[in-house]
Amino acid sequence: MTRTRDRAVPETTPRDGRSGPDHLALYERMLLIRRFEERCVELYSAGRIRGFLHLYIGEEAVAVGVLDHLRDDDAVVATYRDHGHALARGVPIGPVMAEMLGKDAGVCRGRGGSMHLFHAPTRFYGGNGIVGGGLPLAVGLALADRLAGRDRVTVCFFGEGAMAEGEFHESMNLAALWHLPVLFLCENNLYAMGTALERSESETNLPVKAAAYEVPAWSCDGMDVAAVWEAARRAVELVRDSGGPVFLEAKTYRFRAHSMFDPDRYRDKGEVEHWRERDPLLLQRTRLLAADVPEVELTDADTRVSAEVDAAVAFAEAAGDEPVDELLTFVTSEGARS
Amino acid sequence: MTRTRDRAVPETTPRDGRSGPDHLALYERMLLIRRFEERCVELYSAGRIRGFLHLYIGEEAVAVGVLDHLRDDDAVVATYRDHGHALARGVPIGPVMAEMLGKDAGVCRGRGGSMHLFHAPTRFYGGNGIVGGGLPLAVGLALADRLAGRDRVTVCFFGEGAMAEGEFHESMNLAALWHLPVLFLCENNLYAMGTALERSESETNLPVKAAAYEVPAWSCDGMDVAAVWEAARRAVELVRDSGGPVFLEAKTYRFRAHSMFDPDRYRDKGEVEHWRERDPLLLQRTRLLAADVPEVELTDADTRVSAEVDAAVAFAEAAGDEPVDELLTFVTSEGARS
Amino acid sequence: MTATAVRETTYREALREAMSEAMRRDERVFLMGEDVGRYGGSFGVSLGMLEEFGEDRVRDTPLSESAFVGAGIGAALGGMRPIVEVMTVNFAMLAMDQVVNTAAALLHMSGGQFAVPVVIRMTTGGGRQLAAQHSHSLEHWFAHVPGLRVLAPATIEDARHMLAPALEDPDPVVIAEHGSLYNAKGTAPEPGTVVDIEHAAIRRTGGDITLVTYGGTLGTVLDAAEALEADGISAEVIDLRVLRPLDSTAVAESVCRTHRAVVVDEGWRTLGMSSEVSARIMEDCFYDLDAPVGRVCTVEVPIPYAKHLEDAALPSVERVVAAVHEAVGLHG
Amino acid sequence: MTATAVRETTYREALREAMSEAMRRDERVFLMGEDVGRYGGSFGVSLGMLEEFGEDRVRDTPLSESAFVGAGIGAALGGMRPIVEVMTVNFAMLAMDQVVNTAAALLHMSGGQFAVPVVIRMTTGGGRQLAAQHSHSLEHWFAHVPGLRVLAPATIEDARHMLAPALEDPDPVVIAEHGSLYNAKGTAPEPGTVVDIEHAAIRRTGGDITLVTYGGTLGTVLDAAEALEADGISAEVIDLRVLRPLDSTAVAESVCRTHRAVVVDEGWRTLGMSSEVSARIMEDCFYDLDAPVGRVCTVEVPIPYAKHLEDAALPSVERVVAAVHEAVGLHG
Ligand SMILES: Cc1ncc(C[n+]2csc(CCOP(=O)(O)OP(=O)(O)O)c2C)c(N)n1
Ligand SMILES: Cc1ncc(C[n+]2csc(CCOP(=O)(O)OP(=O)(O)O)c2C)c(N)n1
Ligand SMILES: [Mg+2]
Ligand SMILES: [Mg+2]
Repeated sequence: MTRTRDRAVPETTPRDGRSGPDHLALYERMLLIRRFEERCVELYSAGRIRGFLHLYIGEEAVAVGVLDHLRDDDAVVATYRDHGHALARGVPIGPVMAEMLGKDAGVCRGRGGSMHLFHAPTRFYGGNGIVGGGLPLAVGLALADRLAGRDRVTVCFFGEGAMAEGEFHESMNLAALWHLPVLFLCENNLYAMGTALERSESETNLPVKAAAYEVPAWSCDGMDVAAVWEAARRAVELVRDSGGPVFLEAKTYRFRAHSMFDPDRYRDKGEVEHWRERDPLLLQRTRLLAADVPEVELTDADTRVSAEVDAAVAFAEAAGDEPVDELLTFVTSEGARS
Repeated sequence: MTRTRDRAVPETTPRDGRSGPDHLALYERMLLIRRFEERCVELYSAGRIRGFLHLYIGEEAVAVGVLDHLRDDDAVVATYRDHGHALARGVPIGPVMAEMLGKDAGVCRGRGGSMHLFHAPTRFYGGNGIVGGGLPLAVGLALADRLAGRDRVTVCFFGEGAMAEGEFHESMNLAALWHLPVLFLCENNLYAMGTALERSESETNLPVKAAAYEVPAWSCDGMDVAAVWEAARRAVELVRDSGGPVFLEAKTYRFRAHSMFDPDRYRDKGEVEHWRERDPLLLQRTRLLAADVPEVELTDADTRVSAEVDAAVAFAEAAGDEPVDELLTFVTSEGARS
Repeated sequence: MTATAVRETTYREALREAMSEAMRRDERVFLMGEDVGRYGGSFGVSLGMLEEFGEDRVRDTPLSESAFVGAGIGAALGGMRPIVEVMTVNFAMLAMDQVVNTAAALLHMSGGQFAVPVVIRMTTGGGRQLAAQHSHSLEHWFAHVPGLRVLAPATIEDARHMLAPALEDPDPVVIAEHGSLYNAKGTAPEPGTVVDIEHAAIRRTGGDITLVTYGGTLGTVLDAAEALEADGISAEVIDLRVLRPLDSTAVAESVCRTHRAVVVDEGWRTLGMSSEVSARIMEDCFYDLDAPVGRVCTVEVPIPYAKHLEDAALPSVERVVAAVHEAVGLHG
Repeated sequence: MTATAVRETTYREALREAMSEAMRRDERVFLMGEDVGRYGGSFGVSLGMLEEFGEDRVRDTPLSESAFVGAGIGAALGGMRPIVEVMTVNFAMLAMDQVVNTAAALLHMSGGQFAVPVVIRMTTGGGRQLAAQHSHSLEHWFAHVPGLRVLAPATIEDARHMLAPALEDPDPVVIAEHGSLYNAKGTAPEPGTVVDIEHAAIRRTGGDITLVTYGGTLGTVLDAAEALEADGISAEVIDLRVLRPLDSTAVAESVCRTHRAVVVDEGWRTLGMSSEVSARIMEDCFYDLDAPVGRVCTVEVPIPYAKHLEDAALPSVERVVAAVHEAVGLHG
């Protein structure tokens, strides 16, 4: 964990009494995301999923490690690469898969698709197709909490590419200036589509950028779910206790192309292979086995997860289409209005 | 001069062989701006100037101290508070005054007015009414120089309030990433309209913000023209030599309200009085007298300047209006086109 | 002065009263924007409100249009009822993405889960010699976008009473206030006045031609109607009031009666409000029209500073009168 | 294959050839935008150009739409001829201020001193299940703004040959390329082909009705015209090509001949391209019109992801045919 600013990050044990993460549970959650997305690739190839599909494969440790620390009443803002965040947040997998297929049983009735998962019961605010677009939203959610005197936390995920957008700057400044409880969670996977970090930012040490807003900022190994879990625990606690923002960078990597349309010409095969050696599932599996967790428990987890994904696909496939005559419903709250 | 980053700012004597500024010339140029704007206030009260009028009074040392270092082929980008920059750059005063009055002899034929002074012969690119709007423009001008292999410098003036805009962030990053010859010149007069710096920025040490882009950054006393001159000399030389950007903060103050519409309710009278004691004209006058410059030279300067302003007003008043049937000229280069 | 006595007020004060009333009534309502607090609002609209409501609820923002508009949207999602002031429509372009891609789209895109009850106010229009960058009339860009409601109060009554229903609207509402109206004086509306944010209003009845307008050009059009009276032409004047959803019914009802129409607005002609109104009249009243619908808009030029050039660019009584003469003269 | 042999190409390749040719011919021309270099362009348009021209002239930018569009404007002022790619019109909203307040206004505002020869390319439109935020058709917002020229190449020929005159234009030009056209196949234009960027084109002649469209819906409209032939209706199809300045003359000439018109575009109906075209037809052809001008546009809804819903939202052959039937049936 690279600390950037000389700030008091409490070196405490978890507030909720847990002495550490439930490593097997984290493993299983990551596996669920992995299997879910592998199935999405199949469904995409079969033409069942269309449009843009941005896979989170390789980055699972981030969403899982971070979101384990949220309370039910906390909020999450994600990006178009949002399946991992949705599943880690506990958005029900069946309706998520139905959304991927554009079905009426989808979390958004099939209107949002892969990039726009929303789920009010878990306070999951998307799913945003505009890079950086979710940042001001997170600031506003936190502002509402501040004004209402609530100690809720809003976690906002974004890629390192988004940090070049003006909205990153404006949002960091607002959150810091108004001391709002936002966890800015940068998933630094080194590329924004085909643009490597060093071609996107003059300062590639990202916490330095956040610290320039007087926001406490540090980094963690985003491939190791335990490292993420620990870094995020402190971050979430600091946000909740101080009521102010924190910036956490998770250094991670996407194993797949940017989207299904991306021929992935800009990365070296060797680089990808190198990172695959640090596959978060592999690392966690190794950790579990080293801690004498019987292999069968891992196999069981895989079985459970596969069954869950199967059920989700079955649920989604069985679902209907939203009737076309509901196209105009919810353009406004009163329904159709021209 | 507060240095922020540990960078090699050359501690050299001026490249052009000058051992130091011509203090009397700087004084006279500041005085010209002061008298010009005092006359503008009168003309505004008389209804001869309309719209927004943003006065530079109190900040004269900045434009004068900085622009003394530019070559003819360098470029300037300013803000709506641009009379000082235009005059310090050498935009002819008559056509500037004519522009204030909306006359056809104005630098922009009376179409731009106070906020939009432009002048191609001196490469003076405005005059921008959108806070932060000139920053990307400056980056682009510098990019053109880089691509053409020219060693020109582009100076971009903006207020501390503009630093909250996303465009500041995007522009700093681009200039640093592409190593472009822009001098980012922040005129920190502590207020953006009625918003004090500490209500606008979480980090009020402004060079720290610039340094987060890996841009060399420092501050100077913006009330002392000699301090500005020296700080800007190094900044301009560094930009020209390195080909990359520099950020310079001039700590200054506006003695008048934000614009003629501003009742100036948000500032303490005492604060304004305190700053008036450091009036750049007063400081420079004191310096000159202390250096045994005969008082008559200062009086002569005032006489010359007043005559220049009188002549400008006479020129402007004598000028005609652009014919209404030319309204559509220059909407596009081919002239009127609907 | 008793409660029922006639009271003079201004458009500016009416807006302020509306905001103050809303904030007294509902603690979820707050105001934020550049210089709404200590400065008192760049056009003085919120003067004194900081003192009454404190800096949490009259919140000065940095110059960060995209982020504070987005924060308003987020705060609305978080249960508040924000009034976001974007100073002027000129700067609202910087926040366009948040309004279009988040505020307007969220409810539908989320399948009905997330409504965004935010109110976004801004000054619009020219006429004060503020030159090209500060004189835009772009409120019709918002009126293009499904999911938004766009209001243009042209009267003191609307300035005073459109805000309450706008805040009650569960969806995003954009309010465009023409800058030259702030000093408009008039009688304060009766207490208890209620206005809707659905319908256009007939501001003057007439039988020969329908003049359709809104916001800053209502005064120009009423003056033109007055002048036309002298020529024996009786003009009906419709104030659209609501730019989205457009009350085509009111327009059609009038035009089908008068058989002629001229649309007046301060935007550029091509693809401005007048083009839509004209197209709708064509659709709704084709067989009742005696002449093509006329349009009087701002000349297609970045609005110049010089007064004589700005005057030449903006819609004027003379140009409205001339357009009416043309419409009436043709097959009259 | 000899130089004169018929050569197959795609819209995408045509754009690439146009850019490469321009860059070979004029060293002031360079391309910049998100992922134009190493990625090869988000839609593959600039694939291979980095290799030929190097990273200075095929310049990948960070995600900073406002700054790099503004930098393009600045570079144009500095003597270059930049082609700025903004990936899609959806993200162009973030750069709107630079385009409207600087690129479009500078020449006039500076009294003729500073022309801005920048070309800004972007993908537009829906139809690929990209949902609400990635399916906008907002090119008409640019077409509203004096000082800009706005092009919408709908054919391979225009994709190949509109760029050269756009780069020769001393003023800012926006080019909107419909995303569903990139894969369109066809014959490469003859070498030496020159197209103008002033006029609309008649893509199909007919005598019963004029169908006006542009860009992504040209194919739909041509298909509809084909289908109408079977019903005995002969439709003329006009491709606007240039959205600003609008070639009203070509439209009027046709409509005055056919007496009927339907305008088709993929924007939302209210305040979209069709409203202006309809209003102009009213102005130019009122006495020649036999029926009100019809409009077929995208249903006013944030475009949904699900295919059946997206299909229902977008203009279709069926809806065009129905609108024509209505126009022809009425007082036919
Ligand atoms: C404002 C905006 N510009 C461009 C795009 C196109 N785009 C989509 S994702 C992406 C890369 C974003 O990279 P990063 O923020 O690092 O996230 P990652 O995809 O790596 O998770 C780009 C350029 C967009 N969606 N929004
Ligand atoms: C984008 C934008 N937002 C708001 C405004 C209104 N405005 C004009 S000047 C100003 C304050 C700018 O302050 P600063 O950058 O510090 O410059 P100063 O006026 O102090 O020189 C504001 C808010 C504007 N012109 N442009
Ligand atoms: Mg990334
Ligand atoms: Mg300031």
